[in-house]
Amino acid sequence: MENLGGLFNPSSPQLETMAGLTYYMIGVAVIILAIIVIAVTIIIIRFRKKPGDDVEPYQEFGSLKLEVVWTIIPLGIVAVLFLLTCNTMRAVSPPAGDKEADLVVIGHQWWWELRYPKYGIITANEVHLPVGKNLLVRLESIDVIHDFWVPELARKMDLVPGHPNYMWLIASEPGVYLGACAEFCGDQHANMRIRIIAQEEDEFNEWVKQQQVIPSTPTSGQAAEGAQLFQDMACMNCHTIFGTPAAARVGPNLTHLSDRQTIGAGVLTNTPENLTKWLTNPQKYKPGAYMPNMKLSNSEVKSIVAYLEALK
Amino acid sequence: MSSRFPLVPENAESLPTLNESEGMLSWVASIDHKQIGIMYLICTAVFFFIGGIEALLMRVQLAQPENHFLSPEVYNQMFTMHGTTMIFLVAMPFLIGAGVYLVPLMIGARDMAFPRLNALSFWLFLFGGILVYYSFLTQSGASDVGWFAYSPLSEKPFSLNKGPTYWALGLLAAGIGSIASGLNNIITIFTLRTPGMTLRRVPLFVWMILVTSFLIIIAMPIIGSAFAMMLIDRLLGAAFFTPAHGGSAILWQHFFWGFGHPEVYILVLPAFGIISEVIPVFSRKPIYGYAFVAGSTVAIGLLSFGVWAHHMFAVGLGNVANAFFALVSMLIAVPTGIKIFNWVATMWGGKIHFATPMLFATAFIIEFVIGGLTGVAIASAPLDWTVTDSYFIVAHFHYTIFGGTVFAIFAGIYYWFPKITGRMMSETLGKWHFWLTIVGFNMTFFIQHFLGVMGMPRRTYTYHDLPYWGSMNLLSTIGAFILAISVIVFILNVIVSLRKGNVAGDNPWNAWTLEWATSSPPPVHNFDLVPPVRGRRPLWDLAHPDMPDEPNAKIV
Amino acid sequence: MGVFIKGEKEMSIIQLLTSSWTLEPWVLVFALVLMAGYGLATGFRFRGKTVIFSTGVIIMLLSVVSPLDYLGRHYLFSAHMAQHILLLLIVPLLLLLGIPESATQKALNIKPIGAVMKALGNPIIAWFLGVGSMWVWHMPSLHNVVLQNDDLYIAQQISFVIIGMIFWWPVFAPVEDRRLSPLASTLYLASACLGCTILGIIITFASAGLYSAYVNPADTAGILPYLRNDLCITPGVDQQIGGLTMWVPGCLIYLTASMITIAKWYASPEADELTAHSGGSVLAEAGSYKRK
Amino acid sequence: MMVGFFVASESFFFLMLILAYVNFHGSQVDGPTAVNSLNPIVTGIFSLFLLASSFTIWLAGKSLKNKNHRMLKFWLLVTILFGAIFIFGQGIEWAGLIEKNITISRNVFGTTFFSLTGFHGFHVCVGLIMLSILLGLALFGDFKGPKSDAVECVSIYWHFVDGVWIVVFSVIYLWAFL
Repeated sequence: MENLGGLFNPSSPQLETMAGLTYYMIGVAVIILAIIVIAVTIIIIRFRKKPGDDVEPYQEFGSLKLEVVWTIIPLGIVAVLFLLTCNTMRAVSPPAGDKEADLVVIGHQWWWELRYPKYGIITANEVHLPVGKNLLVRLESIDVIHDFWVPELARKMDLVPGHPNYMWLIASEPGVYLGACAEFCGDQHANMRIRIIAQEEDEFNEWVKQQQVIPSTPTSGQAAEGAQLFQDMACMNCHTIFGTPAAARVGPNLTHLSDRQTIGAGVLTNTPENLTKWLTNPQKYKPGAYMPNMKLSNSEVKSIVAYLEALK
Repeated sequence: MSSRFPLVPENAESLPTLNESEGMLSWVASIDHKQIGIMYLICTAVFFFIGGIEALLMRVQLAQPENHFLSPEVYNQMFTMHGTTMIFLVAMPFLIGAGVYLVPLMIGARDMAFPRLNALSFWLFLFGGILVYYSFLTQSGASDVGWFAYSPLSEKPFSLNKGPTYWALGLLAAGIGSIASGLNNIITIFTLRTPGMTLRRVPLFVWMILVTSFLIIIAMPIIGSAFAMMLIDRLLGAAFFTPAHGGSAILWQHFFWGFGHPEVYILVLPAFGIISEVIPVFSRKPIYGYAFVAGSTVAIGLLSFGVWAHHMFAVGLGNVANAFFALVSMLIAVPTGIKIFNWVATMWGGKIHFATPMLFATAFIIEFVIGGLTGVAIASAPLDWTVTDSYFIVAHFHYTIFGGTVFAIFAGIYYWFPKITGRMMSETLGKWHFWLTIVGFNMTFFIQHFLGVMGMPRRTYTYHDLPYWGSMNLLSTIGAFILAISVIVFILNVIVSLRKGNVAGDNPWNAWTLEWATSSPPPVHNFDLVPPVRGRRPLWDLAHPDMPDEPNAKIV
Repeated sequence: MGVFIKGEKEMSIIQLLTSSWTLEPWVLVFALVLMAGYGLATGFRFRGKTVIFSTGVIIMLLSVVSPLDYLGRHYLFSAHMAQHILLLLIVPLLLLLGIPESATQKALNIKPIGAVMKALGNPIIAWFLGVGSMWVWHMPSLHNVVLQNDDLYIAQQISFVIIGMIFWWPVFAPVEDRRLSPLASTLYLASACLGCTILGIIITFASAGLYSAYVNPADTAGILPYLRNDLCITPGVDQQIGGLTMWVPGCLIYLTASMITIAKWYASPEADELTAHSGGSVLAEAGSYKRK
Repeated sequence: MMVGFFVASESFFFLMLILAYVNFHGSQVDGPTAVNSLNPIVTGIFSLFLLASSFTIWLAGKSLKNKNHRMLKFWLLVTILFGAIFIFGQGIEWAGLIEKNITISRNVFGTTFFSLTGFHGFHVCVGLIMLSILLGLALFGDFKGPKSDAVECVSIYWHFVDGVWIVVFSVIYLWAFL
């Protein structure tokens, strides 16, 4: 079951309650379905027309009693299910009140900007969180409607431009949880993926510290050329790298790119080779994405890769 | 025997009718409800094939993870147009067309109340559809923002192609068409019933069409208005739905689903009507609890306007709103359940003749119940939070719209084909068609429930190779092709039966409603004589003068 | 969740303010007048309808003297709305159903009353009164004034009951011939439902604080913290609950009512129009066909 | 009856536009709003013409009933005139706003205001055309009376357009200045 993922592998208290509700619902559904199916089967067996028997059956027009019965019983079921629903709703998404968000998720076509206001960290596409801590997440969007969905951890919640939403995010086990945008948001909707990396408290703090350092720009060798190219080419018109003039928000913040597991919101795993491929022609791997093919020469690509890898 | 029938009341001005000798013109210029009805059916069939091909293309693309069969742009156009086509250009016009063909016959009328308006609404629908498809010829292709066209994605800055504009225009036109036919149906049913055919005796199909028409004339203006605003936004740079300029992205969703959910019932109520005609005839019993089947329809109709926000549980309307909408959405299950139970009760104790129409009707009950139950499940907000916009939803609404509406449509076609063409459809091919449909349909869509729960989002042109995802999708794709084969068998059946099906005669199924009291196909003026209507089953009363319905019918 | 909050609130409130049973004299007077009038009209004979009628009166009393009133007046818009639904839809319906036909007939035979009821019972007027009372009394400016002014407040509540009765009259008038035809009354109710649905929608989705009086009320009973913090009824939530209360339960009442009318309609026997329309002779020849 | 249901259906179209307006009425917009850019008095006066026209078309129907064809023509003419005056008033208002660079694309107020009044104005124009046709027919001596579906339908439609305006006016103008 676990490796089926999603509701089959609930990995947070909230999702467990939701899974519980699901089992109730499906249970009820199956029972009702069974009743109907059995009835129909009996009918098919018992009440089919025998050949040669042309006498009309008894003409029956209905019975008030039965009608009442199968109006009242469903009403009862609905009532119960509704109460269950209300319970779960309160358990799953308790009102946020006016607390400050621990994590701000901002949807872009087609990647996620992530900000930890309390630590002053800005990153992209990979959420790190401490196991067992309930994070209040604020969801915004700068362009179209997206939807934050990590099937094994939490409810869906839309990222609506001009209408910030709040939700709770918590993981009970350390590990990597895959998620994706669930509201159709354009060409690359399919490749707008997010990874939740749940870590033990100390690992997480480690990560925070290491994110907070502003990497020094390399001064020699290929990396330095790469740094130069990054400034000269259009890179810095879209991307941010702390400690350099590059400070645009169109594309993901690349300050700690080398620490991330994937490129292009989950299109490629983050290895120097893949990074090279990606820089040579992003459109090949993410057609329609806003990062154009910069027509870089191989050497240029190499040096830029070296630079990005050197950012530590 | 016909001489014993009282004369049909004069109820429509005599119409300038063209006879067959004028060839195509007799159709193009026709204002005869039967010809218009048939044209509706043919055009929807064409659109059905187009939509089906789009679906197949999508399934091919999804057959494997990381497939490059279609580019994302094309894929997005495909699912947008598939949804739009199946909803606006297939299901809805088919049911309207069936209504246009059958309602006057069923209530013993000469024609619709406004024959010319009738023709107008057909042509509006057709050219609306063509306009939507014309957008494929524009340089950036058809609309690719989904049939729900959520703003701001559908707005200027994010989709500069002309697709959505054509899309909105075309659907606006088609929508006006359906409003017209809705009005036409209402007036027809209210004013043109033959003597004795009171509103409590009209066949249930007519009841359903009546309620549906009311839904249409209320829901269609809503979306029309929304389309108008969207066009104003796109063409005049207004700011209804663009948050960047102070508009609201959620407003569109409210408008769209304010129409969108009643639309669901516009699609399914006439289907209920068809089923409520087919099941009694083949069970040789009157419908069980006529009053409750009809009444529950009204209930559904009224409720259907209070539930739209269950499409928006993930938007963040707040728990209170969600809870209320969840409640009302679940409530709709009750009247729907009443219908199901009554159909089952109708079959119970009958002597059922399982001809193809009845097969489809029986399957309809099962498939639709599955769709309905998953519907109740996702009406519960927290459950919806996990599965909405996932393949679970895809499975759910295909079980309601295909397993419900389309199955009913097939049942209806097999049932009324003899009346429309005068020839029976082949039972053998019919059975083949039926079983292929069952296998293909369930194979395609049942697996998708699991895909959704496992976390596969909708509307994605590709997916990572996660455990089981590839195989499950492949299974679904294979099912889709079996479904396609079944449709081919169906076309074959139609063609063959048109050529050399057995001659049907007036009343092959030995049914009880008025449309079977005239020749098949019916004459231009529908009836020479209308049998006396003293109950819900005039032909039964004629055949069994010793035990007419009405005295017993008081039970309910 | 709305339901849950309400359920809990009622209880804990009753613990919190057993003191807040506001027993204004005018309520008793009104109730007594009603009962007395009813007694006179029916000649003090006890029958089933009497039960219905008195239930109506009792519910009215409760909804006006119970903490619901206190809350609705000082703290929660939602509470006010619940009371509003009770007074405008439930109570009048019960009262109307409680009135026996004979008495009504007598009353209507008296010229002026008959004339008045004819005028007020006119569906269009009744409809506009019913829906109008929803809209007018909930114009934010007016509602805020009402909450400050006792006389207006009383007037409002009485008007609810009376207008409510007028509204239901075309559907459930005790006398058959004053009622609308079933289908007509379905339309009547459906459109009325729509009328308050729209208002409900507007209130529900409007930005919080539509009714300034409820945003931060003078916490005379000292339960505000409890409401706001423990039950998390922020003004926004409160307004949503209120709007939805007007909308969903309101509409469900209309819906049930129209279902009932339709059911009645189906139950009633069908007249044989046929003989009326086409010549009986033809039918006589339809021969073997005989009606029992 | 037909027109009745048609009008009912139409009213939902406007209902949506009005709801859109209401929805944004609350939100604070920068730039022009109803309060600082509209003049309820002037428009109110023009609206009176529209209301009056509703009355005159009723008279027209009445005079048709008692077969008074001269009065029928006269009242139809008056109705058309009043309607035209109203449209003229709308034209002036629009021109004024557009001069002040308040357009449909300026902000949500512009968007909703112009769409709402625009669609209403469009309906009024359609009504005017139908009325003119009626007048023409009347001049050619159609409508023997006492009953004419055409006249009745058009007048129902006209009353509807009028009623819509009452709502629109109170929502846009009165509410803003309440």
